[in-house]
Amino acid sequence: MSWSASEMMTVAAARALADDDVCFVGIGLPSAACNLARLTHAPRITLVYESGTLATKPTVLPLSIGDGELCETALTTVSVPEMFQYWLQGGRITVGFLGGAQVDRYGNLNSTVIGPYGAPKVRLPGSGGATEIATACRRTFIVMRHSPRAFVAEVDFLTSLGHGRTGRERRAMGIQTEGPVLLVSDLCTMRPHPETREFEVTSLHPGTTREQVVAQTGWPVQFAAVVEETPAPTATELETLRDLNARTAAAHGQASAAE
Amino acid sequence: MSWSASEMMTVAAARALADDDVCFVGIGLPSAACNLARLTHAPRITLVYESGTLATKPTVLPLSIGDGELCETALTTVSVPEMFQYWLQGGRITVGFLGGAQVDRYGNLNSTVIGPYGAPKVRLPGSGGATEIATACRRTFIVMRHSPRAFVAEVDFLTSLGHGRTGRERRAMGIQTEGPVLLVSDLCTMRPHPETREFEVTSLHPGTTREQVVAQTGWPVQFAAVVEETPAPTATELETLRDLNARTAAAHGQASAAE
Amino acid sequence: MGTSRAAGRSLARRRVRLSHIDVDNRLTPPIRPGTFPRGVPARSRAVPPFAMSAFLPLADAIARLVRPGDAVALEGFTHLIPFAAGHEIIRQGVTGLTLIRMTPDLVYDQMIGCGCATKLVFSWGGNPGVGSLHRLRDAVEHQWPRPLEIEEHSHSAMAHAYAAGAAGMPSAFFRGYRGSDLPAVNPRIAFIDDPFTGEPLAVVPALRPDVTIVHAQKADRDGNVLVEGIVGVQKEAVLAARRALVTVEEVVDTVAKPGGQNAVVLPSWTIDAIAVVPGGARPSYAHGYYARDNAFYVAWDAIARDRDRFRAWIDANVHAAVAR
Amino acid sequence: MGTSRAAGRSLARRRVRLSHIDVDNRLTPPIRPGTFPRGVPARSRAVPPFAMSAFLPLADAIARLVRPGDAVALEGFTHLIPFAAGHEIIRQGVTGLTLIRMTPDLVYDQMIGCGCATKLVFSWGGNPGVGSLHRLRDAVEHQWPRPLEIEEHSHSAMAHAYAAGAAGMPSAFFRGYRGSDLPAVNPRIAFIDDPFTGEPLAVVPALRPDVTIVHAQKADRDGNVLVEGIVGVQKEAVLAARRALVTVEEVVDTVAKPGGQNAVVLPSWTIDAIAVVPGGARPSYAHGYYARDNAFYVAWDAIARDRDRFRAWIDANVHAAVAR
Repeated sequence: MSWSASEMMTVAAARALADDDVCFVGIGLPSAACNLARLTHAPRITLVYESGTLATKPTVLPLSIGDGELCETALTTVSVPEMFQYWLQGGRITVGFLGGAQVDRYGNLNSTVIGPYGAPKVRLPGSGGATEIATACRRTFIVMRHSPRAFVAEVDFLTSLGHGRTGRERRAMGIQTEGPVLLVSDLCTMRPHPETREFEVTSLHPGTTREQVVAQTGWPVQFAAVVEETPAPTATELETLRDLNARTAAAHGQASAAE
Repeated sequence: MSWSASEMMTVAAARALADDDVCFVGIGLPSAACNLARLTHAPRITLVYESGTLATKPTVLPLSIGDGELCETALTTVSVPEMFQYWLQGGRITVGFLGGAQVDRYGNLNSTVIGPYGAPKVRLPGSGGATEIATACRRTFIVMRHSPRAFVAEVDFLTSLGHGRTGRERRAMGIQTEGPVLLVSDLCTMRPHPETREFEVTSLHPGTTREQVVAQTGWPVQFAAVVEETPAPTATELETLRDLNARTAAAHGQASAAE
Repeated sequence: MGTSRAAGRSLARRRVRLSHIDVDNRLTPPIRPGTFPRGVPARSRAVPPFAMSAFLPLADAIARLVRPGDAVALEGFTHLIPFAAGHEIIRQGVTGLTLIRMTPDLVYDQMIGCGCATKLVFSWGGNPGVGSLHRLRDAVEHQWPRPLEIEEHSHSAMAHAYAAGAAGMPSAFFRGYRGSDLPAVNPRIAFIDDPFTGEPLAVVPALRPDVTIVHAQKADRDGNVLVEGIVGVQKEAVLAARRALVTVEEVVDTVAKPGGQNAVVLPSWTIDAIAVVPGGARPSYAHGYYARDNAFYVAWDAIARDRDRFRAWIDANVHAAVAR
Repeated sequence: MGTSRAAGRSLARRRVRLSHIDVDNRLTPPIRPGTFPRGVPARSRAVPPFAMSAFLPLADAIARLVRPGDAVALEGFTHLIPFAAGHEIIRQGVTGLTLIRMTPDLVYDQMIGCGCATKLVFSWGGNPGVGSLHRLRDAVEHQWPRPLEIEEHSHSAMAHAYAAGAAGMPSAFFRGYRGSDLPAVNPRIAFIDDPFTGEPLAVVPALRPDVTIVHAQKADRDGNVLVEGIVGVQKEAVLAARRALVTVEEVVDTVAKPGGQNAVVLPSWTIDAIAVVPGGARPSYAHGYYARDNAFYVAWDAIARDRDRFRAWIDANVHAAVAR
């Protein structure tokens, strides 16, 4: 079976999730990855959407964070203030998914503006939940497509803290959560170096070369001592994901929202 | 029809309530007064109990603040944190009822200890909701039986702020709510002097003399320029109250909790 | 927040009270102990304290409750977004508004594109699952149709700030904004040291809209409102507001639930007006009534990209529509 | 609060997980970002993060979760007071406890009279509708059976402090204690100036019980718990705790409600253990199951007034009773 880069990313992210995880799920690829994990190796995983839906088991992927499907399949639904107070800030979430327009080598993310804040070249959507997801979840996973404009030497605006602009700020601030521990792109997976916290390539997706990653990364990207090949998506993973996307497309009457 | 001192107190307190009031109701006489008002001249009055029951219409008086009857007849029930956050502190209550073991001439209340705090002669139940009811409700009514031990020159402990120990502290603190505007006892009703905020007798219950009030008050009690006679309970008021107490006694299998 | 306190008071004599027509006849916001030290004086006892909600046609409700220059929150977290009310504000040409919403969504994209707003308070300004809000971006990037000041927060901050408003607090205290650049560009984010642990904590002013508008499933005949499903920040936004309008799908005999006592109910005395507007949340959705029009959210992207196409859409779908 | 962190950890290998017996086998409290700057280190990724609740007999659950010296909250606001769990703590002779409860009620009067507690954190210490709690008074006034330190708050402060604990905050910020003498006798009440308005606000440390115990109507087979009726501070007390035990009336197939999605549900992963204890709230009540035994609350007054009569009652009704 062949697969798309998007499918490889989704599968790689899904594999990093465990049965005991409680995930704060964003729309798009994170939602697909979390539900793929639930439908394959992590059937008891708990999915939480910031709209207040606790322990949802959607049969199709939501287009928005507050789709009725999420509420109908939830254990219960709480208010948005409660979600941010008792559940996110209360330390009940193990994994938060984050992305953005820009990421730097320390996993700091920009989802606010390209260019100066007061006179932006591009006005992005902004933080949403991300700023506090980045510090309140036990750990975070970053999912972004590789490009030199996205993987930058310095983010134009630091919306959500990774390990800090020098890799040391997070620890210096006494923040107890781990921060970004995994970055999945369409080319590779990266993990922070244990000492410097700089993200380095730990596995290349099948068919990807080191040169491709270097060309698509806006800083002098490091590779781990041992770089593995990401195991290819299995037939089960692909079939489950495609079924999910097909159900989603049928339900929403359009191309899958997870693409 | 004759009536008891307790009935006169309840009726006098009930009459001070209006159809548009939202009352934070305590157990005992306040509960009887609020429900009497609801069953007579103020059918649309909103009763809130600190257990979280909003807009309850109990058919019998509760023994405790959290009786199931309150929940069953409520518009809805909220959590106790929400009750204190959104409803009391949020400024949604017009009248709070308070009482205590001691009251002074400025309506400051003690429900904490008789004697020194560290070595109390009598340990009382403590604040409960009272400390914040006293400052968050638009105004408060005090209901207490007259005696020199209860109506004291100085409270041993100030649990709940009235107008302050000199009558000026409340305004000096910038507190926007009115504080205690009415005190109903078994002998008379009292209201604060517009300037000094000292409670003075504004009406004597039928059969009560000024001398009785003076003898039962622990400070040199003042009388308003015009002291009226409290109108006697009407037959409707007494019958409604007695029916309520009889239903309550039957439901609880004991003497009325409102006595 | 808001400059229309006096305007709000001028409305005070026009209140029509449900089932007691013209008896009560006022429209006064509840007092807020939280306004210390610059708060409004406690209201005189001569004026009855709170009133019940009045059922009004939507156009009347907007005319009475929303004034130029108001700080307005139209809330609803994906679910129950009060589009019909937003369209009525556009039709009435109200301007100078400070628009408050966690997710501006299409409803504020439309209002901003029509020039209703001079300021936006928000935390995530995208088209959910689709992309950008092009009218919002055009206002921020090119000041079209007019400049738009923005006050930008995180979701957690806004959720806490609404809750603080509902709780009568001057500010919201929370663990937030750690390591982010947002405090550097938003002066309404402060930090204090926790008095017991010394931990730095974020503080933002409570949100206190002049008017909050939400959509809900049901009101009963007494004007109590039931919200079900994804309830978002609607309750907090209503309780935080000086004036509140709820549009509902329908009126029923009772919203109290003997078997479900812990439902999200907004009592009549927390609401100023109710307008019955079936479909009032479309293209958003109303749980139990109709689904989200996802196709429209996708289609909006192309409509909103182009100023002329946007104006044509507003003319055809908002101005030409009769106020419900 | 609490001295048993190490004791709690020593239990960490004994967890029995519902429907995965002995697979998970640990009992570790969730991390608390709020413990800065003296917090526990973030847990290793090698250890799975949260576990589901385990169904245990009440005696086993108490033995595993409640340790001498713990700060313990048995909550339930008049409704759903976990008496059976309190009696089991008495039977097991646990001592040195800091007991936390807004309204100590008869359950703490009994535990205090039996010498379980060295400290009480509370806000209203009476027998509701009846009068005094005589065992509490005897401990405070005459140090019988042992001295009892008290930390005294208002209801609003404790409600805010539980909510702050649930929200992972170090402290609760609220408008409280204005003009009261309580801050003069309780060093755990502080004041700060609001950074935006200058208004002085009260601050109390978040409540973080080592163990919270509540009673609820129903658990489902996955260990999710439903609380209905007067829900009090139970949810906050559970979420604020390092360890949580819920006694329930019965186990049902599901507690999720398709038509009432906003019910108060405690997910399995917020609870350490569940014990099925029908009648576990008597003489308090369980909405939908049995009524409050008001006569017993009245009768308790005479029982508790006299030390010997109290001890005889405990012997006959607690110690002689077989643990459920």
